[in-house]
Amino acid sequence: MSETTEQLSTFQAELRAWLEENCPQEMRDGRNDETTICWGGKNWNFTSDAQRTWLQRCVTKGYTVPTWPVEYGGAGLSRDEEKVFHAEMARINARYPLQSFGIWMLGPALLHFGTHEQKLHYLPPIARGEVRWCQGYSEPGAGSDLANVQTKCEDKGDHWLVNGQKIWTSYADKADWIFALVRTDKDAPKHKGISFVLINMETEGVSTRPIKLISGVSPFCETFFDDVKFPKEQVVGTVNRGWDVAKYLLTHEREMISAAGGSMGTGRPLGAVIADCETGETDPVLRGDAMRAEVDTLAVELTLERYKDQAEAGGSVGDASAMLKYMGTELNKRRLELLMAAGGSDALEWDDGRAPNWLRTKANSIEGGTSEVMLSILSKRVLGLPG
Amino acid sequence: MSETTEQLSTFQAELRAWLEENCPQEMRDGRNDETTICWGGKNWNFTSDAQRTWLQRCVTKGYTVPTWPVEYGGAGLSRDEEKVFHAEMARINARYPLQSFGIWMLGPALLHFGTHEQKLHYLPPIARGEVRWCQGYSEPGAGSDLANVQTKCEDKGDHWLVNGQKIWTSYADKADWIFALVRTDKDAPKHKGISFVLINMETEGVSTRPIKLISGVSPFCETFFDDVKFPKEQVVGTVNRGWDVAKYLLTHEREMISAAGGSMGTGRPLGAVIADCETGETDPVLRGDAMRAEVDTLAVELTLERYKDQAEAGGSVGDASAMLKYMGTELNKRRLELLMAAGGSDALEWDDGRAPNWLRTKANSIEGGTSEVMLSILSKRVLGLPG
Amino acid sequence: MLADAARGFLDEAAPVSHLRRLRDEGQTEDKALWKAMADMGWAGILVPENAGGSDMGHAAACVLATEMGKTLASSPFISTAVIAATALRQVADERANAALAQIASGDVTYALAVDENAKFNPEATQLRGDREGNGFRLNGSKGFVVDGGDADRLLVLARTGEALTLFDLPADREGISREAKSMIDSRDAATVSFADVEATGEDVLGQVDQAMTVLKPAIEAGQAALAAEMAGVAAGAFGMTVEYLKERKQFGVPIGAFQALQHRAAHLWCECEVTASAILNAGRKLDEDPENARLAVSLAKARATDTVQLAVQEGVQMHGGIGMTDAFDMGFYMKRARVGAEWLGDYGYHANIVAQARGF
Amino acid sequence: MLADAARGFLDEAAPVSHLRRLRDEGQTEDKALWKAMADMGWAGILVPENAGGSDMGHAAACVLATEMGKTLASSPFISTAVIAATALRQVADERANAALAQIASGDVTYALAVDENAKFNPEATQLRGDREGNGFRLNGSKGFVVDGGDADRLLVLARTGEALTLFDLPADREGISREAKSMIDSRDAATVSFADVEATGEDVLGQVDQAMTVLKPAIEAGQAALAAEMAGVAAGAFGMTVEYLKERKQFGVPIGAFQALQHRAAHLWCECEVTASAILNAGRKLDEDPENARLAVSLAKARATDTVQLAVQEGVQMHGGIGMTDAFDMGFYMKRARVGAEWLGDYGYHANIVAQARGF
Repeated sequence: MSETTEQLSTFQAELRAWLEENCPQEMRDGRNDETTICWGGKNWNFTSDAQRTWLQRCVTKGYTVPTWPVEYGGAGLSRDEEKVFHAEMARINARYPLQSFGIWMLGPALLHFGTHEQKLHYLPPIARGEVRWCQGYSEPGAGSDLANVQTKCEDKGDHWLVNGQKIWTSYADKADWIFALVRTDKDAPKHKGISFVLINMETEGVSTRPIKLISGVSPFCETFFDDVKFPKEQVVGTVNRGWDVAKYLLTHEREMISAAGGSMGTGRPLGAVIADCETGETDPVLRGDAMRAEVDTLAVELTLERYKDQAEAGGSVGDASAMLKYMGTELNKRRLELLMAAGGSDALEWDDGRAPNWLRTKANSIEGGTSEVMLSILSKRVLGLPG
Repeated sequence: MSETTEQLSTFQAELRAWLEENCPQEMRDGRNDETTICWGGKNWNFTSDAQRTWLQRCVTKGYTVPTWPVEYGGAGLSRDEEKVFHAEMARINARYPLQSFGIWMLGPALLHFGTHEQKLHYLPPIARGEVRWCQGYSEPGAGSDLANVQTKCEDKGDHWLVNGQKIWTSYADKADWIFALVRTDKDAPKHKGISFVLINMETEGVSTRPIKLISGVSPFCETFFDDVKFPKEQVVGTVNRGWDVAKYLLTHEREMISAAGGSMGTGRPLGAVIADCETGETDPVLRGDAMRAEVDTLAVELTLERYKDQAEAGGSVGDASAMLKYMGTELNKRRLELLMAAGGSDALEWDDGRAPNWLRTKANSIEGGTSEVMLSILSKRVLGLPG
Repeated sequence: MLADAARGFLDEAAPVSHLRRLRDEGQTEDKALWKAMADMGWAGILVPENAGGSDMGHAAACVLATEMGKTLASSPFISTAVIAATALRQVADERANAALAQIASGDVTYALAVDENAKFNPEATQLRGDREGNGFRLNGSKGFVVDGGDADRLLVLARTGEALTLFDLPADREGISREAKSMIDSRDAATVSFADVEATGEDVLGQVDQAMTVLKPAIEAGQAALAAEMAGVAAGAFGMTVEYLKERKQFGVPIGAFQALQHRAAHLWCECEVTASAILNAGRKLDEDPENARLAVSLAKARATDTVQLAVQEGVQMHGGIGMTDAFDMGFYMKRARVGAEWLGDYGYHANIVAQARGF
Repeated sequence: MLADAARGFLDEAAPVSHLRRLRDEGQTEDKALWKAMADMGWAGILVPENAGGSDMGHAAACVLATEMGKTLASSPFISTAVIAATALRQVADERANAALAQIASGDVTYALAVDENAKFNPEATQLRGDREGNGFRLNGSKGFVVDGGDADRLLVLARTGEALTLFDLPADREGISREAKSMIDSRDAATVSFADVEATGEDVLGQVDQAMTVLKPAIEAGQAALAAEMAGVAAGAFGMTVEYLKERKQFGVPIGAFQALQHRAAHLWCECEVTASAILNAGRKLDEDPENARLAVSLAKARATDTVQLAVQEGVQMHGGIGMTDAFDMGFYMKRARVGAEWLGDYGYHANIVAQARGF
């Protein structure tokens, strides 16, 4: 897995040349917000020709999922190459060509738990941005207790039959497929009767209803399963052992939400925004808080890199990923509060665009496990405190 | 209880004149730290003639305990007069003539629970600074659980016999008497077998050992009772109902520790110290934090006044005094951290004098009930949260 | 007593659902509600009795503002009944008294047009009031004019040479154009432009070049009332949160039994209590010693700004997913808190005044 | 591996009780301990192999400093093995190599004499180094010279006209007088006075008027190692605290079962982890790209300062009464943390460098 410095230099030079030639100018503004993200999927409407072109070119090189094996649509990059990749992308402020829950979550789960057939079947369409996935974990009233799965999934011999309801399913109304936790054994202990299943959203009996958030947008839905039938083979891992997959995925989800911290919001460095603020230079409270936030941001980003290195080196990150989730999301909330303060009354208008981003961050420390759940995980599993 | 504005003005004018004539210049430096406090007691060594004179003059007017009834050595001031008294004292930066646990704690307890004979016997010597009291609440290993009293007190017919050990008894090695919680019924439920007793420290079998703190000083002791006999009448309130007295006193202790917040440390306003600091004007972190601390200090002081007004008006403060304790002591820790930061390397030398005050504040949020206990009290008794 | 009466009325006439309905209908104003408030004497709470007011003072105005904050009642109370009334009282001539009577009756509403940039800074006013003949010609624009979209009249701060002058103009004066903004708190705020607006000496409130004589007390009164409203917003959010902690079950027990949440809730309660003291003090000081109320007012606004931010942030977090949904009311509190934090000076602005008053 | 070996040695040879014994005996120095450290190659960790060092680099020095922080081991490691060695390496002439060899062998210790006021600010140096004949005459004084009471040699920053020059002087040079201070952390720090101290061109480290060429990398190395030590102090205090949370019972259960304490402990652990990343990064950057390590070093020092304060404050509070007693070790951690917070630049100093490097 480890290249010589020379090999890395060659890779870097080639990549830089490729990016220079292939990344459209319009895609070099470093933006990464709700209005510019390319989510892909069957019904995706590209916001520009440049967005389409950029995706297509990256797909040919495997750069939508750079670390995935080549046979599944990736570029097969090592950890060191991945760092170079991200550094070169950042150097020209390139947008991500594609983002999706398929990349962040289902992909890693399938790579770890899936059969070879499943990988071949599901991964390449994700890498190409052809199929958009959503996740079905939470259920109404269950809150932080993700294992409290009531959605019933019965073995009907030649197919599964599922009935129930999920909530907080991100973009379920725009997704092609859903990966979900369902209860396949109601008599087993809470964590032992859950399976991790894959369902086409076009299947009869699946319906969604968007939930409007305080930020005015609706990234989440309620999703209903009403006598939904689906094939037996659409289970990842062992039947009734879906909690193992879920736990593994939660780790990835935590990292994802945490990683989003650095680039969310306006995309501009915090300091630049504060510097622009009328009172930023003279108000010691705002400036002092911004300095603190900048220090913490850089250190949290370094921590994310360190953990990735550790994972690459074979060390398990495991429960400690709860730290990344906790620190990343809490920090992100602080950052967006500061951006709002720096914006003064201008930022209070919906049209200004800052407010939705600010409000959206409030969900970061709730979705994918609340900060309180993260702290409890750390206290019990990492620190070994009783109870 | 309520005077006319005119009466108050007269009182103010007279007081001002009296202070002008009677408060020695040396006592007008506003200091209130370990080296300048007058604690009184049988073995008290006045640090200066001025300290002695100031105490004696105040005693004649009842100004050591201005709100106590005149017959018990006080000046019988109303709440409004008391405000005037403190304002006039502050105006000339007068030191308190006398401070003691007798004034802060035993006095209020006796005024509320004592018999007339007990009041006449114990209160005037406190007011005159002739007897110094300490408190015996905590026991080794009991920590925050003050009702976990193991010190055994047996009824021997014509006297009590006490055996056991107290810890965190403030200045027990310098005190003449101790008020203590002892277990008079070992079979009763935890809170129902405790009595509140008064013991002369010169009694045979009483001994003390100072505990050295991280600040280098020893304001606390361990106190041992080894077959100590004392008269039957030296119980405050009803036998086995000492917890009622203790609870009442805890309220006073909380206010006392909280009130100490404003004047602890160097006695100079925080802002003045920050302004003097080399980088105070230019370091936005230090200046911003100092601004925040100043805002919070003023608001906490206003809150203390508000609660005193409420108590005077007959409203019970009760459990909410836990708020004063919590906010006051946590704020005081913050303030002293800032004073240390403003002092830079100068403040790191013992001789400088700032460090002991800083370290001493760390005990504020532990003694008299930890911050955690205060928050639990508030959450259960004021907010009514379960558990 | 005043608080209890106000609470009774507001729970009935202006609960959060009232603001939600206005928002969903694209409205920012409910004339009937303001009329009802006027009938109870709220519009005239700072208007002298001889002008038809109830003249109950700033402490009472703060009590009302706190209650309005608890239910997020939408009205021009602070702009009209507090700021404009206080400004007009500084003048107290016949014309001002007539204007005060119109405020007390609820017939006329006001907005304060001061801000020109993203941060509150009256001294930096650039809107020009050039002398012309016996009058003035106003040119420039004002942003973040709270209640300015619906107001009948505007108090406009203008630069007249080196000095500042305050004008009291009808909002429909020729040359004035208003653009209502879509604000996150679903309340009224506008950008107001002035193109060759003619004003006479009659339109000047107080003396020419002496705006601050009239404006300073008015702004301080507004800041105190806004602080009080924010304390109410904090109390409203906190109340919802404590209820939720008692009701909501997770892992089989009420989440209010979890000690980490208990301690955070208790801490928040402490912050609310301490802020309440600062509010009470500001109201009292404005009534008893208005010349020297600057520190007390800034202390109240700083504390309230800080406390309400904590209250709404803990409110959303402790409610979990539901706290994030538009269908739930907590978001309304969070958005109003954000607007309240900026209007009439943010935390740093007021903390700096406190620091200066304390000698650093 | 290095960390494990260091931990084994320090737990044995320099646990907190060692510092306590030194303090109780009125000592700040243990020559035998420093000799033992030198024998393990620690004194020469930044000394080139040809000068008898182990030359393991800054990342390794930070690992050692962290371990020393965990047990509060008292030694001139940062002053001598990190700061002085780094300064001497910038020169790398024969004389400097000889001095490096003496450092590596543990025979000579150094202290850095820079501060003149209560806050770290090398550029504000006033101590005069007036040219005289071929040499200089030094007059002035330095405060907070860490390890300066016991050091054999002093690196002295002096103002030579408009510029600054760094001198490397024996501590017993005529005209130098030292006053050891009683410091809260029970470690060595002194005030050093210079009265007509003569220095030759030989005594100048690097070039005349070019102090920063030599001093900047030395100070950065020292800041990184100090940050690492502070991370170790935090880890030491945190370790004690977590153990206590598991052992100590209150109201019948281990206090570590109380969720409020659990969450605070977990939060503190997160802070320690994040700071550890900044320390690792600073050491690596100093080894790989020392010209551009400024941001990385200040980031590490700022984070470590913040984290260690939280760790010792929570440490004392969570231990309750026992945490306040001198008989218990937590107080030593708190006092060392306070000194570490000030030495070589406090939080605001380094946060400001970070902000400037990030363009604001």
